[in-house]
Amino acid sequence: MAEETKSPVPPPPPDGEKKPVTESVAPPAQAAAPPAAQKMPTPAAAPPKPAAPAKPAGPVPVPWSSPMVEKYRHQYGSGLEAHSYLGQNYFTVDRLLIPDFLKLLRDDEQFDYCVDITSVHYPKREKQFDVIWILYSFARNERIRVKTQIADGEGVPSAVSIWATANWLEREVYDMFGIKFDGHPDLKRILLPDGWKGFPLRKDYGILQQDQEWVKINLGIESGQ
Amino acid sequence: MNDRENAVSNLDLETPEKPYLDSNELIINMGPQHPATHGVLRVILKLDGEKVLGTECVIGYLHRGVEKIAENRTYTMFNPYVDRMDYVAAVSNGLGYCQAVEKLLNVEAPPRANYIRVILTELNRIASHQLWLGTHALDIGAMTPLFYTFRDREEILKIFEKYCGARLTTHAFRIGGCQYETYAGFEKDVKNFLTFVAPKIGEYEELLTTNRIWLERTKNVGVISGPDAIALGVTGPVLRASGVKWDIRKAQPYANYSQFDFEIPTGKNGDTYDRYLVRMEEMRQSLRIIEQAVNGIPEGPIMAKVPKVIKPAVGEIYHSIEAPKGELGYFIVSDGSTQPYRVRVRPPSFVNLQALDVMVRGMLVADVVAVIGTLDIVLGEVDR
Amino acid sequence: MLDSFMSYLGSTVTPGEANNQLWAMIYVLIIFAGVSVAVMAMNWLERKALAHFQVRLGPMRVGPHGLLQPIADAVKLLIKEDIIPAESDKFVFWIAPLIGLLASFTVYTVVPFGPSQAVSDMNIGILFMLGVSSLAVLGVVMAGWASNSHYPLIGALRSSAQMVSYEVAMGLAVVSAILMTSLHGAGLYGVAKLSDGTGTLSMIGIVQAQQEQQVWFLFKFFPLGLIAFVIFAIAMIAETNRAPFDLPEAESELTAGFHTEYSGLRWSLFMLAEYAAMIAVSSIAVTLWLGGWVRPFPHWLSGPTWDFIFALFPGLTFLGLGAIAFLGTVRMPKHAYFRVQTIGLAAFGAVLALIGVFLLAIVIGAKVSPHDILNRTTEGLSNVFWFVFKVAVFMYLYIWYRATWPRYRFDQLMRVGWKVMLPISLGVLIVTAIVGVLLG
Amino acid sequence: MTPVATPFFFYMLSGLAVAGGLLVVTRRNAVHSALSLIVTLLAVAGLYLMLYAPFVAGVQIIVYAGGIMVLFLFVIMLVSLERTIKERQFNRMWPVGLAASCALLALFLAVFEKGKKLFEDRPLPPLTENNNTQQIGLMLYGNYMFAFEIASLLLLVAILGAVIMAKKRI
Repeated sequence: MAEETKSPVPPPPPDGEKKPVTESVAPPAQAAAPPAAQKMPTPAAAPPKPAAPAKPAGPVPVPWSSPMVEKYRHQYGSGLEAHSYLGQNYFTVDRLLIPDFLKLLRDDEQFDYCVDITSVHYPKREKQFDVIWILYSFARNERIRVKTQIADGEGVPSAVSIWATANWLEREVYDMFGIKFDGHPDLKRILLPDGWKGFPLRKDYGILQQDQEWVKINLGIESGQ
Repeated sequence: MNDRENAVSNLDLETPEKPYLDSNELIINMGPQHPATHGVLRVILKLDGEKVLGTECVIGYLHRGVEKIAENRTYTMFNPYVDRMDYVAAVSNGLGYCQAVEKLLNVEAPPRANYIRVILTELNRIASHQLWLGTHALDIGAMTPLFYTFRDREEILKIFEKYCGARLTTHAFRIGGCQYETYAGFEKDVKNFLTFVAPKIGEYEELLTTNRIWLERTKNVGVISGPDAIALGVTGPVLRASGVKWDIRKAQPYANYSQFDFEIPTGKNGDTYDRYLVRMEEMRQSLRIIEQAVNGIPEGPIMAKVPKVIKPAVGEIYHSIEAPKGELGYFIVSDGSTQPYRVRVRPPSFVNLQALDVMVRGMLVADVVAVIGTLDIVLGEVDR
Repeated sequence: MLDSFMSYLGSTVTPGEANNQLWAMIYVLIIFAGVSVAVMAMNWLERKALAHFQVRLGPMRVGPHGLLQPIADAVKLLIKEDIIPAESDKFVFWIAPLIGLLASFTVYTVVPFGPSQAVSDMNIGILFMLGVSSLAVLGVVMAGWASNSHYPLIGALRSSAQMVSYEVAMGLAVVSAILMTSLHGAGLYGVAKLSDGTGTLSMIGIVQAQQEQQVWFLFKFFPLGLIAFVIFAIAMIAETNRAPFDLPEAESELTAGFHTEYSGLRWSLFMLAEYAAMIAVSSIAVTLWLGGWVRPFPHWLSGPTWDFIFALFPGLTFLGLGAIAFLGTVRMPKHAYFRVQTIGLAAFGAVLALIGVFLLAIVIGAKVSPHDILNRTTEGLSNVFWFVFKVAVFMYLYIWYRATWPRYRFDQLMRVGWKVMLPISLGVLIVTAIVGVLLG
Repeated sequence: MTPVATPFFFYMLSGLAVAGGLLVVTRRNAVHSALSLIVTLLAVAGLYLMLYAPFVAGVQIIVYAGGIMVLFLFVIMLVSLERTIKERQFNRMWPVGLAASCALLALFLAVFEKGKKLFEDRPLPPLTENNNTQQIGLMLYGNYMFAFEIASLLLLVAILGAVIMAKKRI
């Protein structure tokens, strides 16, 4: 329900939902967001090896243009980029646009099926996480991705009110990455036990630590490996 | 939108629907050890008598951290792991993964490899549906179809065994094509299987399709409408039974499915019976595909030119296939090294299972069992 | 002692009527042992038949073709640890299986295997059977409650509701058969002048009424008798909690229903009670509609020759079973490993054949040199054989149903019970009465 | 069939019935009370048998022990046991109940005293054995037809009332 309303351009047709003020992570992020989003043509290349590898360069993302993209670029300006990689299109949007943009995609562009929500962790980046929505439109037979970047501890508005399927998918992202989805009806761990420490799919999560702790407590030895 | 959100939100144990006569509400734990939860699924049921007021699924008992494992293996080494997710449709898992990596590498498997892939994947779809039918019927109380389906599934497993040595977790494909050439007599075996199994499907249908009790147990049970199914991200036969004619094999053909002639069966009511009919018809359509593929299988190489050490360029890719359970997707992020930076599996069972709550509210305990069966979940894939 | 033993021989009434406690005791023992053996045989048969329905072999290891499997099972159950859940109500938990067992064995006192082959002939025989078998539900309810666990509780609730509801339709179907006993007159639609109080509730009386009227009540007033019989046949499956009405123990929903927490000996008592109850209700059906001990076509194929031919059936059946066993012996693999099994099967076949020869000898002896004892033995054998044979058909049907049908859901079960079976059985009862009055 | 050891069975069955009745009121656990009630009902059925009323005995078993008690148990099982155990077993009305039962006892004794000579010399003639059921039928549908129909009407009203109470809307 946490509908983000502080986007650069006022969102079109508000469908009568109340505008909550759950903007808790607001001011600093807002200030930092636009520049980060601007220098983002090759987002995936950012992490460990910013420079292109030595071998013959593979395919690179190319700008993606279509009527839909033009429309939204016009509407959102610098908060939104559109690229295409190996024939797969994706938007890179500012975090602040998130719930509105997703809602627009569903209502106006018929992306009525949220395939997946996931995340990627880039520990060396300032904004550590990519959150990715994979969307599909039955009417257009088109698959796109929407990406946004957030910093550690920053929350993302939940998409449960847009696609009911987001419920478990967001819980899994929370479970694995510790990304909070604001407005999620029941954000708790889903695959891991409730008492689990840490978020395993973060890159800085040592895979052995849980195991070692367990053997220390239960078997009294240093390491079971 | 609001009621839908309400429907998937979790159990509200505080505010029970007040019945006229004061009766106790029962909280029952179904699973993780329960004959009808198909593995280690735990469903917490809130009951009013036998009526289900709400459910909450507790999953993760079989979580092995497949996605984390992937980050510590090379692309090639991770390939066998995906077989262990949906272990009754291991070939499909392997196909999805191999094709995703191929896409990332921007290579294409040669035609002959694609034919072999299609044959094996469709065989696997039949095997998966057979296993589903047997267990589903057993859940509803008909114990005999289980043995018939297992008897016939055996023939498929024999072909797998002859082809790659493994029966269940086959690891049949490699990135870039297939590792093994077909064995001598492969085509004959497959053709024999086609003639063998076609009447058997009729045999299953004879036991169930017009059986009064079966009809009563499955008609109007676990109904989910098309829009609801889309909103919940449900895919595969469950979506098609709700009347949405969507199959990735047709919508966004992969391998060489575009060359084959087959129908997408759909249902009308989105109930358990329609899902049953859709899957039965899917088995027949798979037979059609296999028949065309095995008759048209070309000669040629079975491996594309793939470097010995697989190092895709920096980038990310999403590729999905129509697994027996629904849309099985792989989202792979490469950082240019030999190991994937991130592999995300979009498991159909996991997403479909989410619809359980919507489908069983207001129904009876016996329907929960039927609906779990009809969703055709595999816990290895739900929990990964 | 010896006097009372000898005095009953040659009597044509049941020991209960002859007021002979010693023979009543002997009959009780025979029936108890017979039913227990029948339950074991049924256990084996069910597993084998079910297996063959399902393209598998069933028990093959313990004894030739798994013949000793029931014994092995019994031994296993006896030596298993006896677990009583900590939070259960110990006393009720302990007594529940006994009540079920008691109820399902007590009804055999009035089961008429023949005109004199029953422990007693009560004048309210059928009422007694229905009453006592309705007590079995108490055992189920108590077991479910005493386990203090959710699944058994739901199982107990289901089964109590189910058994109570189906008893109504069952009772009404029975009443329409009892009504027919008062309509003297031969043939399908034959009704003599109605007279006050000539019907009977006695089990033996009901069979004798069918003998007099020269028609099984199954065919009386066709199709009324048939409908009542079908109602009863459905209700009796529900009464005994068997597929497709096995909701109280629906394993896919309630793990094992009311006996989830039971194990070992106590569990086996439940199984014993269940199978005994199955045989008991089948006996009611046979008595009421299928002419009880009466051999097929007693009037069409009458005369001493036909009597003699039908009297040969028991012996021939045993000979046939023996022949099947010998066939199995011949088809046994010729390998040292199977030697013991082969010999065992051959011995089993020989025993069966010997019994068959013995029975045939009695019958032929009675034919050659008529003697009172021999004649009466022949008659008794024939009666018991035909009764057991008809019951066995029902037992086989039980297995067949289980292999074929899915399970009903609870509300559907109740709907069938109250909205379909009850009105139909009520209608049949009324129509039977009207037809009886109109024709009489 | 001549009866055997009549006094012994009579006192045994009566004793069982009384003991069962006492257990019904003294047990804290409602299920145990219900089970004791079953014992009482069965003992009463036995008494009917001794009175050459086998039909009534059979009906007693079917209807009371088999049907009604199952429904009792059905309801009791749904009641939370922990709560009933904590509740006080007898409320303040017990002196009234005691007085009422004493009055009833006095009434029985009075009737017994007054009517002693009614029963004294005339033991009931045993019913001719095989038509007890028929006689009951003739009575119910002959002499007492009206009462019988009134009773069934009353039961019908009770059923309707139960349905209306249990259903929110019809």
